Amino acid sequence: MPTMTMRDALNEVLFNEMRRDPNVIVLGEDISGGAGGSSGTRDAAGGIFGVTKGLIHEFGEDRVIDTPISESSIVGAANGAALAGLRPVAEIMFADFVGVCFDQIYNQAAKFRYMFGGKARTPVVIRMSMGAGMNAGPQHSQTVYPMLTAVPGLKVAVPSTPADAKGLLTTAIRDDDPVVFLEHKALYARKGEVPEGDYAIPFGEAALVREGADATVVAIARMRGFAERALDTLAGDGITCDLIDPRTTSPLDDELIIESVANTGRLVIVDESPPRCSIAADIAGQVAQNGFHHLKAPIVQITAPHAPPPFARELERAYVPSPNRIEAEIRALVAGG
Amino acid sequence: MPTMTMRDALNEVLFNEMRRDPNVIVLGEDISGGAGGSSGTRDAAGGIFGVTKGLIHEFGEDRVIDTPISESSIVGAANGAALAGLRPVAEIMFADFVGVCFDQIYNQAAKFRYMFGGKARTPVVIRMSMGAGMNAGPQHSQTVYPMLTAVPGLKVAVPSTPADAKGLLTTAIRDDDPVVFLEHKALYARKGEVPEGDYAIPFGEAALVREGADATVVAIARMRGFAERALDTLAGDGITCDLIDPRTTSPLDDELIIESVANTGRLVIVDESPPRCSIAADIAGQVAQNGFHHLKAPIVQITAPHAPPPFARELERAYVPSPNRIEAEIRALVAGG
Amino acid sequence: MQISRQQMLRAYRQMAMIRAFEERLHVENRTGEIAGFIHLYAGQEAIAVGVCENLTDRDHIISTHRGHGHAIAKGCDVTAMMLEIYGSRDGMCKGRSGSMHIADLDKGMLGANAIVGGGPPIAVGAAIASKVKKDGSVAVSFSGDGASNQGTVFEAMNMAVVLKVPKVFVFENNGYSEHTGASYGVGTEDPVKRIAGFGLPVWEADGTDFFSVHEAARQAIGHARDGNGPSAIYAEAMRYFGHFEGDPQLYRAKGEVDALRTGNDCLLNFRRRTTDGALLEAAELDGIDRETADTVDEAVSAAKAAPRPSPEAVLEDVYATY
Amino acid sequence: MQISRQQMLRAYRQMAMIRAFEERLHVENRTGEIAGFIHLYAGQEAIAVGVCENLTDRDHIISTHRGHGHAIAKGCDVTAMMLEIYGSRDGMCKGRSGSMHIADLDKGMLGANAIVGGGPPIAVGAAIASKVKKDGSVAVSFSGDGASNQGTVFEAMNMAVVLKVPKVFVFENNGYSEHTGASYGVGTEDPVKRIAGFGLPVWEADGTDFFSVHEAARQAIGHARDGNGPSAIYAEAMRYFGHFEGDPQLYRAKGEVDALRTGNDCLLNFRRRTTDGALLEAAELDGIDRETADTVDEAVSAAKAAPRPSPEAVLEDVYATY
Ligand SMILES: Cc1ncc(C[n+]2csc(CCOP(=O)(O)OP(=O)(O)O)c2C)c(N)n1
Ligand SMILES: Cc1ncc(C[n+]2csc(CCOP(=O)(O)OP(=O)(O)O)c2C)c(N)n1
Ligand SMILES: [Mg+2]
Ligand SMILES: [Mg+2]
Repeated sequence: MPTMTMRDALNEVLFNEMRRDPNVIVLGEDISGGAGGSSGTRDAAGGIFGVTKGLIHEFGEDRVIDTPISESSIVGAANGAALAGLRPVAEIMFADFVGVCFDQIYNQAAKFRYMFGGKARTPVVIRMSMGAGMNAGPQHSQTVYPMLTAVPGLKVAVPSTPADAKGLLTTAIRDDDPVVFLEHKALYARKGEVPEGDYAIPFGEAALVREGADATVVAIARMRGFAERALDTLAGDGITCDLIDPRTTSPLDDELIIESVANTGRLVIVDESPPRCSIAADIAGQVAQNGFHHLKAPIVQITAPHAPPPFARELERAYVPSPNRIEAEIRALVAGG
Repeated sequence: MPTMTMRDALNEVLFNEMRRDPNVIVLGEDISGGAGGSSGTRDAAGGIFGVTKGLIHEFGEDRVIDTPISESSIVGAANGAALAGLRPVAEIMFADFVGVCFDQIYNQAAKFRYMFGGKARTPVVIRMSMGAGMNAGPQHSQTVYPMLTAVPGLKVAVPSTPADAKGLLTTAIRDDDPVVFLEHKALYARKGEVPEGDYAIPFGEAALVREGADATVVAIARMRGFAERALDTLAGDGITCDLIDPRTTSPLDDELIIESVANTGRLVIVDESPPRCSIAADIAGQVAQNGFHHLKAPIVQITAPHAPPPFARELERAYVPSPNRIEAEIRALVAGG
Repeated sequence: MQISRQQMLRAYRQMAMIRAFEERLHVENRTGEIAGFIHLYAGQEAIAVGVCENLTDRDHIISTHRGHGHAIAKGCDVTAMMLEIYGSRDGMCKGRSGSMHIADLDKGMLGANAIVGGGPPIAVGAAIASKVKKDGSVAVSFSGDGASNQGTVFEAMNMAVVLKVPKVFVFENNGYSEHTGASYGVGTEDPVKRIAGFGLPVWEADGTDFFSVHEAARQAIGHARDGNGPSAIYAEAMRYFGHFEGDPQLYRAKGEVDALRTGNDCLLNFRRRTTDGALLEAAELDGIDRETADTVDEAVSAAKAAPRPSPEAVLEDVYATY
Repeated sequence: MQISRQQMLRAYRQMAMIRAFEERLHVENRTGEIAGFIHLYAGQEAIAVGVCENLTDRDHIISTHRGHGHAIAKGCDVTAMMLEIYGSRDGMCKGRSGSMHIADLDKGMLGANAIVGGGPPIAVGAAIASKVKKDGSVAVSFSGDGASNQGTVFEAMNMAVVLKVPKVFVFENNGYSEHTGASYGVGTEDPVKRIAGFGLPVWEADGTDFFSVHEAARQAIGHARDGNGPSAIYAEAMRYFGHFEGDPQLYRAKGEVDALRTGNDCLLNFRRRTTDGALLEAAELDGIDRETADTVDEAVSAAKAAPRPSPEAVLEDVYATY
């Protein structure tokens, strides 16, 4: 298998799907870049994280659409284009900007199918970069997937590896329901092996990344890698865990999680979001309801604090759950009995 | 104590606080109503649910501000007015409209204090009507408090009685942090006794509405009344429960909930929102983490389904957790051992 | 442009149908059988019909909370709509949408929309689809005077201009945004100039005159079909009923509506113009009035008798449950 | 209007300070010591200073992601800003905000704002406060050409007109919105007409000429102070650096910035105008250049030596923890 970055894996999927289906379009701010610039260079950006690089040259301006700064209209236009038969992939530069287009996500895209009596298809993908790790501060570092997961009618993908990014974005584009696709910005440059050719990962199927006996660890996006580091250390001390990466928070593979807890009896959830109404809380709640009798210890949620993501390096580092913290919490849980 | 509707209790607070403090203003769409109308009548609406009725006559146009349909600018203006020393009470007609002003709520109001180094005060109250019960359909019947509770820096009030409405709105207006104040539209016309004079209820103090032995029931807003009806029936069969109304979901009185579970060993949470990343999940998660050893049975979350609120009477009724369903779930839980 | 006899009869039928539908709903709503919010369009029929008579099923429109008129004008089935408004299982949207979200994708009707300002960005997307598919279709959004102040509507205009998509923004000033006068909420004294400032050609029309709207729409839609990009139509016509059914209308001068109904009604205007000019016979129009009344009558009877949704239907068309 | 010698010297000092601050950040950023995103304002100094020299601490401004210039012009302490940009515990916002959210409420600076279009609605609120408190203050928002297309900015203009509040919308067209030309993103060919369409008087100014901006701002702010309501200022001035530090600027013609720096620089323009007219001495301006360079130098040294935040500080100013 070839090795590539998550950025390149995503870029490859966009090329593949746009070749495969003339109804796939991409739109967003600086998605190619350079329109109206004095150098005359198009593709001057290719999306500010480079995920849409090169598309304009092959697919042209009609299908690779640079927009003004108008997120409500970007998502709104994607919604309308989907209702009219296209498969738009909209880019919202930072997930934090959901605040300026949330209506089009949660009241429009997410509701069309249900509200129109099951007759509407809304094959929209909304890609966003998310998360801390670049010291981008309070308005450019949030994860936002909890509030999106809360929305009935939306699907939410949170890939953590280049391979998953490829498989999930392929599925997202082919799905007839709206999908919010969250790319952790600290992972764009991470490399990994990626299957060649057509590769789609079904939504709602978590990855069982590691198997172990002492606890079930669920970790999302960047937290998966952090959990792996924690588990590497713990393995040295004979502590082993199931590590589950949900890959999509909606639909969520609660079955695999509960199955695992049935084996391990303990659950730790690692989530980069603040704690309230988070995915950590959500999974904890589901297991406390449907897997209670398997539990032999409290469910441990490891999350960011209930604060906005701060700017300074020391503060951001203290904000995001660290491998050390994950390790310590698992150790304490397992020691607790 | 005088008896009055929740609507009148809220209206009274606005009169009181505006008299008390010249910096309190109200703003929103049709908050008085009639501006620019052909009859020349002002106060033609008084807010579409009548909560701001009469204010314009006493406080005038400078402090009772009718706005165009521009929710981002309504909340944004409230934020700016707060930074400049006022205590604005903004009305967003339906809570569902958070989608068109969410940025000003979650990235601006909620973050100023923290992001500006602790030096900013943002005494904004954002009032919204929420919830099902009027067959207003998918875009006018949502509760939205889970995603608001998820936001660090916001406080979220969810009163269920006229007295609580009075006490909590008073506190909200005097608070130096931003408060989202959610008024359940099915409760506006409900009557109850309301303390006279100055009456403020501290945030983060739940009400222990009833005491019992078999389970702890936590119910929010309209669900409190439904839970009471369920408990009335169960009492006939000798099943008694603690009933807790959190009153504010942020801050949440998790202590009282855990204390109660320590006595009853069982927890049921009734929440009108869809299940994912909900307050039901949140509370379940907190108890599964911090009150686990008190639990003798699975935590039961009673929520709306993972669907938008539908329109037709039969569908909306099936959507909202009913007293019957609450009763049945508690009965099953207690019977389960 | 000359409009054929047949076109005129069809246009009148559409306007009369909307009127009959709305007048009847106004009556039926009082029985308490209809749930939720109802916003009536009566008085503004010439706008919906004047625009939509220039469109085919391939073209897209998106409407507002006040959507019955646009839906009927775009060819939606009146009975299926009535069933939806009554919340029947067999309604156009299975009873899930009610009055405020009626949609019929087969007819290119992308829905009534209960979020003010929600529609125009969506219609920009339908216009993008036209450009990508090169199918010659045009997308039209309808927005009220109140909606015209919502940020999303402004930015959608700019985006449409930037992308040069076949999109027509129809602005219907009916004098009020809920209980607030348009003269208050629309800050500028010249709303047409405000729209034109975005770089859009604007066609003004008399919203109580079908012919005026039809001609403006013909030009705007033709402009779009010819690949010249977006434009706008601005038309005024007051609504006859309250903002929603039940609105006491304290903001409105007594007699305002009576004067409109007798002095400047779009149906009477149409009748006068066509019969005075000997283009149509009064008897033909009377016949249409009777037919539309009958159709609505049958729709109401059907709606009252239609099957109700079962509680389990709440979970249909939901992709995942928990 | 005539500007006093003292005012001119102060204005030059402010512009020179911004320039020195930005040029130095451009250099320091390459050391890797500074975290996060840095957006430099150099080239546009005449706009921030031309506007803010008409304001006092009682007036409010709100800025953008490109906020250093506005903050300095409004009187924020340069050292405290530098400490913030370096993420020190003792920075203006305790290291929590970085470059993109610097605020100083005592100076009436309501913050840089990393959400494009976030500021103008907030400034409308500050202007409402002025009206309620009758304190004669004015609120000013700054927005770029890119921001001028965001719905929130449009609707804030309408709301300001409706409420007739003392608010000035300053539009700075610096030619680009990130990697996209203003001529692409702003659909209309006449942005001034688009603003004027909202019913706002618009003062146009040359964004590279302090005197032009100062005069436009004097009129707009005077208009607001006199109770005549909102207005706008439109000025063009290109930025000298990339959108953010690290931007390869592929969208930009080679030599574009060099031509600006030599041919149309706001500091040189000011110097030429004041020394040619014998209003100021070149030596005085040179002295200011040296002083500002020293101030920035000291600020950078202070920032590098300043205490770092402790991890526990993450939870300060948080009202509830879980
Ligand atoms: C985002 C949003 N804000 C407010 C409302 C409440 N609301 C519904 S209709 C309406 C007035 C709309 O006025 P206009 O656009 O003129 O349409 P009209 O009702 O006159 O047809 C308002 C404020 C809403 N549905 N959505
Ligand atoms: C809501 C939102 N959308 C997009 C961005 C990303 N972004 C930051 S600055 C910028 C360009 C702004 O252009 P302009 O308003 O002209 O200001 P300038 O950078 O030229 O000063 C963009 C797209 C953002 N920060 N916020
Ligand atoms: Mg109207
Ligand atoms: Mg710019």
